[in-house]
Amino acid sequence: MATKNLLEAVRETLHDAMASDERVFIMGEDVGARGNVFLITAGFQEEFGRERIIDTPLAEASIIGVAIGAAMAGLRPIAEIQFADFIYPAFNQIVGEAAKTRYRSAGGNTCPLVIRTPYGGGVRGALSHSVSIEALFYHVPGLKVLAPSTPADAKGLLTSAIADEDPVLFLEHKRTYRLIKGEVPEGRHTVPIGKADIARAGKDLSVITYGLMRHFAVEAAEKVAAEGIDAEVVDLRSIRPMDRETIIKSATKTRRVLIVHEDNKFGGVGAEISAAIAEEALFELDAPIKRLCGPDVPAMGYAKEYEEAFMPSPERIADAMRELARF
Amino acid sequence: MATKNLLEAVRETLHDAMASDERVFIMGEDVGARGNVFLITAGFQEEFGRERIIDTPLAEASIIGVAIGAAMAGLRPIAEIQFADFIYPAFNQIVGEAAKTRYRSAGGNTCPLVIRTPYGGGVRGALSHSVSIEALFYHVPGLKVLAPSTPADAKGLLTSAIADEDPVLFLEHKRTYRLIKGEVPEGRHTVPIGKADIARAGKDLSVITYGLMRHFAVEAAEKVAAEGIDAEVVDLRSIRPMDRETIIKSATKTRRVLIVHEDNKFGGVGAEISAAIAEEALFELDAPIKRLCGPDVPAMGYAKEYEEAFMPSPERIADAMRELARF
Amino acid sequence: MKSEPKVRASLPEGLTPERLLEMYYYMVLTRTCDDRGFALNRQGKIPFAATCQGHEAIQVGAAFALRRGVDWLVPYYRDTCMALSFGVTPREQLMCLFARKGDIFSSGRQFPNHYSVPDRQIASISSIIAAHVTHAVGIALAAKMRKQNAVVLTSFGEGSTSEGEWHEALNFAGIHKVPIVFLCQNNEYAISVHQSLQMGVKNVADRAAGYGFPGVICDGTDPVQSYETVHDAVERARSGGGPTLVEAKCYRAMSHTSDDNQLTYRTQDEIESVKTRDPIPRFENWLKERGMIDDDTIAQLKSKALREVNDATDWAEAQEPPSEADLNTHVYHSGPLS
Amino acid sequence: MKSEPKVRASLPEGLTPERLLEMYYYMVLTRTCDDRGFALNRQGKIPFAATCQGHEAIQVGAAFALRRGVDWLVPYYRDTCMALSFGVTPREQLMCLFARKGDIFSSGRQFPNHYSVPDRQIASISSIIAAHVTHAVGIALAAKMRKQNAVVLTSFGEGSTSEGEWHEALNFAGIHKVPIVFLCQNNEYAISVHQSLQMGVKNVADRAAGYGFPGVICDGTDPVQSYETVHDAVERARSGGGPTLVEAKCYRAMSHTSDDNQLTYRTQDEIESVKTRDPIPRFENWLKERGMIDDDTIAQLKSKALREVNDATDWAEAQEPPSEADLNTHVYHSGPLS
Ligand SMILES: Cc1ncc(C[n+]2csc(CCOP(=O)(O)OP(=O)(O)O)c2C)c(N)n1
Ligand SMILES: Cc1ncc(C[n+]2csc(CCOP(=O)(O)OP(=O)(O)O)c2C)c(N)n1
Ligand SMILES: [Mg+2]
Ligand SMILES: [Mg+2]
Repeated sequence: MATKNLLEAVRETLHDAMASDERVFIMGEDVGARGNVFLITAGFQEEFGRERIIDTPLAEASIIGVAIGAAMAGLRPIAEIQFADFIYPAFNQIVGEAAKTRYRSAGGNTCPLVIRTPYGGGVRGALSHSVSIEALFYHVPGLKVLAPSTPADAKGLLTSAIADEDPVLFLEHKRTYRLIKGEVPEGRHTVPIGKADIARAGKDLSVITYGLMRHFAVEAAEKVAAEGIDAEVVDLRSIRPMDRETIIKSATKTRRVLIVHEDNKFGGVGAEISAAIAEEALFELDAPIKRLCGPDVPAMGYAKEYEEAFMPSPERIADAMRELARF
Repeated sequence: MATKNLLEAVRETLHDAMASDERVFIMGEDVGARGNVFLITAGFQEEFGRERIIDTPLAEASIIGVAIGAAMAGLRPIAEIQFADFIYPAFNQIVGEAAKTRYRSAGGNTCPLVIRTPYGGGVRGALSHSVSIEALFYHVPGLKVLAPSTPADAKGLLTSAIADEDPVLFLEHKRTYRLIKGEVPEGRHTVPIGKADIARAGKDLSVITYGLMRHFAVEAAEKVAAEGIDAEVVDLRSIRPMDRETIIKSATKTRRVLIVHEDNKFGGVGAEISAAIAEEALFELDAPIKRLCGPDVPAMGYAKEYEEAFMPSPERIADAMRELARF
Repeated sequence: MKSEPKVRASLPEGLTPERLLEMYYYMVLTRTCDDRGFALNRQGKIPFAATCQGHEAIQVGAAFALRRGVDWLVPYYRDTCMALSFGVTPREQLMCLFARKGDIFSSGRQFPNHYSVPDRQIASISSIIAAHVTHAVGIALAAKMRKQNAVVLTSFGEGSTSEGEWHEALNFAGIHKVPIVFLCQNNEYAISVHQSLQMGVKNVADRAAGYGFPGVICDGTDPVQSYETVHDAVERARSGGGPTLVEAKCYRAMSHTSDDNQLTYRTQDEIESVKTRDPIPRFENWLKERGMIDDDTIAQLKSKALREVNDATDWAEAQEPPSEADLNTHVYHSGPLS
Repeated sequence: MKSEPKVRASLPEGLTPERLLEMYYYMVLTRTCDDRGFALNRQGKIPFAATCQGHEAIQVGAAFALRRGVDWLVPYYRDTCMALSFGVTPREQLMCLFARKGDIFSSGRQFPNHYSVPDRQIASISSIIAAHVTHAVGIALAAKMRKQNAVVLTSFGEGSTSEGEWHEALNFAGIHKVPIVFLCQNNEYAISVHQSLQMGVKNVADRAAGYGFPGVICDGTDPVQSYETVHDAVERARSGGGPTLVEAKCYRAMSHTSDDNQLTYRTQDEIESVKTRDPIPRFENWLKERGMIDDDTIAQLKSKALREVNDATDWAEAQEPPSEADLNTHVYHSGPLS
C-alpha cells in the first residue's frame, strides 16, 4: 500500500471511477481546465475529454439540478460544489429534489448522485470558505452524508458513494487534504456506508467525532494517555446513516462520552449523537454527555485569532477529556 | 379579551404593525389581491396600498433577498413564503445572508426581517405542502426561529419578532390556523422571545414540544390524567433561542422526559432538547429520554393513510406517556 | 387559429386527418377527466383537483410533436392533456386523483399530476415550481452525451420563469446546446398574480435572447399552430440545433386549483370573456370546416371519453389505498433506514 | 477609448479637468494598493489578496457617476477602485487586508473587499456570488418607497450573471422600476472558466431584454466612456426611468486571487496580450493629449499614492488584531446568545 494524502486519495478514486465506468462524469466550477481549485481533477479533462469533465457555469442550483436529471436518465454524475459555503443556493435541489426523487415517485425515478464539497476551517478561509454544513443536511431522509477523515476511508467511502443508488453528500475537510496522510489500499476499495471506525480503542471514556476532529481527538488521546486516561475515539465516517450500534457500544463500555465537532454546537450533529445515547444507554453512564464544539457564532473569521478561538484544538479536547475522566 | 383562532391572531398582529409603523411592509406571493392563500392579508392592499403590500414574482430567493436589502436600508419587511416547502430556494438568502449580515459587518449592517411561513401537516397537503422545516434552520447562529401554538402567543411573538433587530423565522402551523382558538389580549401584546410556556403543569413526566403538538400533548395529558399520570407539557414557543432553563427545570422536577415533534426524528429539534438535558440533568432522570417524532421518511404523502401514519396523534402521545410513566 | 384560414393548402408535416381526430379526442378526454376531478372534489371524494382548461390545445400539440418511446417529457402540474396525449391512461390518471397504492406516478404520495411514468419517459416532478427545469436539461445532456436521438420537452407557466433555477436551466442549455424544448404555457396568472407583476416584459419568449437560442410565440389555444411550432423546435433540437423557448399564449379558464377562488382577484367579466376562447369548440369548427368531423362523430367521441373516464373512476375508486406501512418504502434503495 | 479621438469637443457633463485628475489619481492609488496587497501576501503578512487590475477605469468611472452621501454602492469583491473612489481610505483598505480589530468593514472577519461602510452607504457583502444583487434591489425599493432621491449601483462579474439570484434581482427591479444600475464588469473569466462556457451569448447586456429595461455596453478600460455610460444610467434611474444593465468590457490582468495561478488555464500569450490594455497608461495618454497632465504631475501623483499606501500599511500593521473574545460579538443585537 502506498502512502497518500487525502487529496490524492480523492483524486485517485475519482480517476478510477471515470476510467472504469463510462456513466460516471464530473461537473462543477473550475473542474476542467483548472483541474479544481485544489487541483484534485488536474489533467482529467485532457484524459477524459470536455464532455465528461464539465466546467459548469457559476450556478450551484443548476450544477445539482442538471446532475439530478442526468442521474434520472441513467448516468452517474459526480457534482462538485467548489466550497461548502456555496452549497446554499443548491439547497432546494439537494433537499427538495434529490433527496425525495425516489420517494416521491415510489421508485419510478432514482437519483444516484454524488455531491462532493470541501468544508471546514483551519485554512484562513474567513467567514465564507470555512463553514461546516453537515447539520444542515443530516436531518434529511433520502440523503446520505459522509465525512471521511483518512485517505483510506476517503477512497473507500467515495467508491461506495459512487456505487450507491441514492444521493450522497460527500464532505471533504479541506484542512485534511494535505495535512492527513495514510496508507491507501490499491485497486478497488470500498468502505461500507454507515459504519463507524474505532480510531483508537480505550476504556476510560469515548470521544465520538468525525472529520478533522478525529485526528485532533487521537492526538489528544495520546497526550492524556501519558496521564493514565485511556480514551476511545470513534470516528463516525458516515453521519447519515449513523452507526448507533457502535456509538452505544462504546458509550456502554467506557461509561463517559465526549462528543467533538467543529461545527456549531447548538443543533449540531452532536445533538443527535447525545440523544441516541440518552435514549438507549442513559443508565450506563457515569457522567453527563459532554459536547465540545464550535461556538454558536456564524462562522470563524478571517483573522487568525478568530480561527483559533473557533476551532476545537487537541489541547482543548485533552482538557475536556481530563475533566470528563475526573467527573 | 376576544376569542380568536390563530389565523385571526396573525392577521390582527400584521394589521396593527402595518397601521402603527410605516417602516413595516409585507411582501410575498399572492399576499395582495388574493390576500394570501389562507386569506390572512385579505383587504390589506385596499387599506395600505400596493406599495406596502407587494405581490412579488414567483421567486423565493428574491423575496428574501429584496427584503434583506430593504431591512439594511432601515425598513421592517415582513416577507412571506407561501408554504414552508418553498423556502428551500431562499435558503441561501436566509442562512448565508440574513443570518450573517450583522456578524460579517461587525454591526455595520443589520437585518431586522421577519419571515413568516405556514408549515406542518394534517391538511392533506401531500409531500410538498406539509413539511416541517425548523430543524433545517434552528442550527444557524444569527437567526431566531419561533413556532407559536396558541393565538395569544402568535400575536405576542409576532409582535416581538417585528420589533426585533435581527432576522426571525416565524413558523405558523397551518393546521392550527382554524383549529386552535383562544383568548387574545387586545392592543399591543408581546411575548418575550426565548421563553417556553408551561402549557400544563404536572409532576410525573415532562413532555417537551411545540407547535400543533402542544395541543395534542395537552389532550393526551388529560387522557392519562384519568389513569393517574400527571404530565407536564412544556411548549417551547421559541426554538432558537431555546429556553434551556425551563426545560432543565421541568426535567429535574418530573424526572421523566418525552420529547414530541411532528418533524422527522433523526437530527430534529428533539435531539438538541435531549442533548441539553443529557448535559445538565442526566443524573436527575429516572428513565431514558424518549422522543416521539415524525418517522424518518421524506414527508407525509397525499393519501390520508400516509398522513395518519406520519403524524404523532394524541393517542400515540398518550401511549408514550404511559410507557414512560411505567418505566 | 388567429387568422382562421378557411382551407389549409396542406396539413402540417406529420399531421394526418386521423392524427387530428386523435388530437381532438385527447382534448375531449382531458376535459372529461378535468371536470371529473372537480366533481369528485366537490363530492368530497378527493381533497384536491387541478385543471388545464384553456391549455388543452398547446398541450396536445406539444405531445404530438414528440416521439413516444424516444423523447422525454418533463411536465408540470397543469399538464393533464399533455400526459394523456403522451400515453398516460385515464385509469392511471384517476388512480392518482384517488391517491391509491397502485398509483404508478407516486403510489398516492404526491398531489395529482406529479407523475413519474418511467416506461413512457415522463419524469417525476415535485411541487416546487421550476425545480424540474434543470432536471430536464440534465436528461437532455445525458441524451447528448450518449448520442441518443432523444429530445426533451419540459413545460411550466409564465410565473415559473421568475425562479432563479429557471434561468440557470436555460443558461446551461444554451451553452451546451442540449436537445431540449422549453415550453412556457403563458396563462397570464400565477395563482392570483398577473403577468404584469411577474415580469417587466410582455413576452416570455423575449427572455431567450439572454441565452443564445430562439424564442418563439404561438397561439396556445390552436392545437395545429401549437403542434407546428413545437414540432419545429423539437426537430431543431433533434438535429443538433440546440434549445428553443416556445411561449404558448393561452389562458386559465378556472381557479388555480380546487383550493383557490379566482373571484377574489379576477372580475366576473374577465372570467366570462376568457371562456369564449375555449380551444375545444374552436377546434371542432376548424375540423368541421375541413370536413374532417361532423356532429355525429363529435357526439360519439364525447361519449367514448365519458365511458373511459367513468370506467377509470369506478375502477380507481375500488383500488386499495396505501397501508400505513407503505409510508416507509422507497426512502432508499436498500429500505427505510438506508 | 475605442476610437481615440485626438480632441474632445467638450468634456462630458460633470467632468472637469480637476475631476479627471482625481479619477486618474484614484486609479493610481488603487494600483498601488493592489500591488501592495500582493506584495504583503508574498511576504506572508496577509494570507489572501484580490486584484482589480484591468478594472480600474470602469470602477472609477462608475464611482464618479454616483453622488456621495446620497447614492448607495453594493459592490463586489473586485471593487477596490470603486470603493476607494467612493470614499474608502487607504488606511481602511489596509486595515481590512491585515484583518485588524479596527477594520471598519468587518472587524477582520471577512476576506478583503467585503465592506460595509455604513456612513458612506457602501453595503456589506458575503463571498457568495450574486447574493448581494437582490439586496441592492431591496435598498433601491426602500429608496423608492421613501421617495428618497438615492440611486443604487451594484456590481458583479459576468460569471455572476449565471446565478439564479441574479436573474431574480433583475426581474424584480424591472417590474418595480426601482432606481438601480446593474453594472457587469465583464473580464471574460470566472476564475478559470471562460465566458464561452459561462453563457450562450456574447454580450451580458443582451440579457436586459428579458427584464424590460435597457442593456448598454461600454469600454470598461476607458474611464471617460465608463463614466458617461454609468452616469446616463444613474440619472435615468434617479429621474424615475428605472433600471439599466451596464456591461463594461474589461479584462483581468492577474490571476483570480493570490490563491489562483492563471497559468494553469490561460496561455502566456493571452496573459501578455491583455497587459497592453492597461487602463492607466492609456488614460495618461488621453490626459496628456488634452494637456491636462504632464510627466511631472504623473510622477508627483504616483509618489503621493505611494506615500499614502506606505503610511496606511505601516499604520494598519501596527493596529491590534481582534481578541479571541471578539469572536462572540455582533451575533445578535442583544449579544451572542440572543
Ligand atoms: C417554489 C414554489 N413557490 C410557490 C409555489 C406555490 N405555487 C404553486 S403554483 C403557483 C403559480 C404558478 O404559476 P405559473 O408558473 O404561471 O403556472 P400556472 O399555474 O399559471 O399554470 C404558485 C405560486 C410553489 N408550488 N413552488
Ligand atoms: C455561490 C458561489 N459560487 C462559487 C464561488 C467561488 N468563486 C469566487 S469568485 C468566482 C468567479 C467569479 O467570476 P465573475 O463573476 O466573472 O467575477 P470576476 O472574479 O471575474 O471579477 C467563483 C466561481 C463563490 N464565491 N460563490
Ligand atoms: Mg400562469
Ligand atoms: Mg469575470
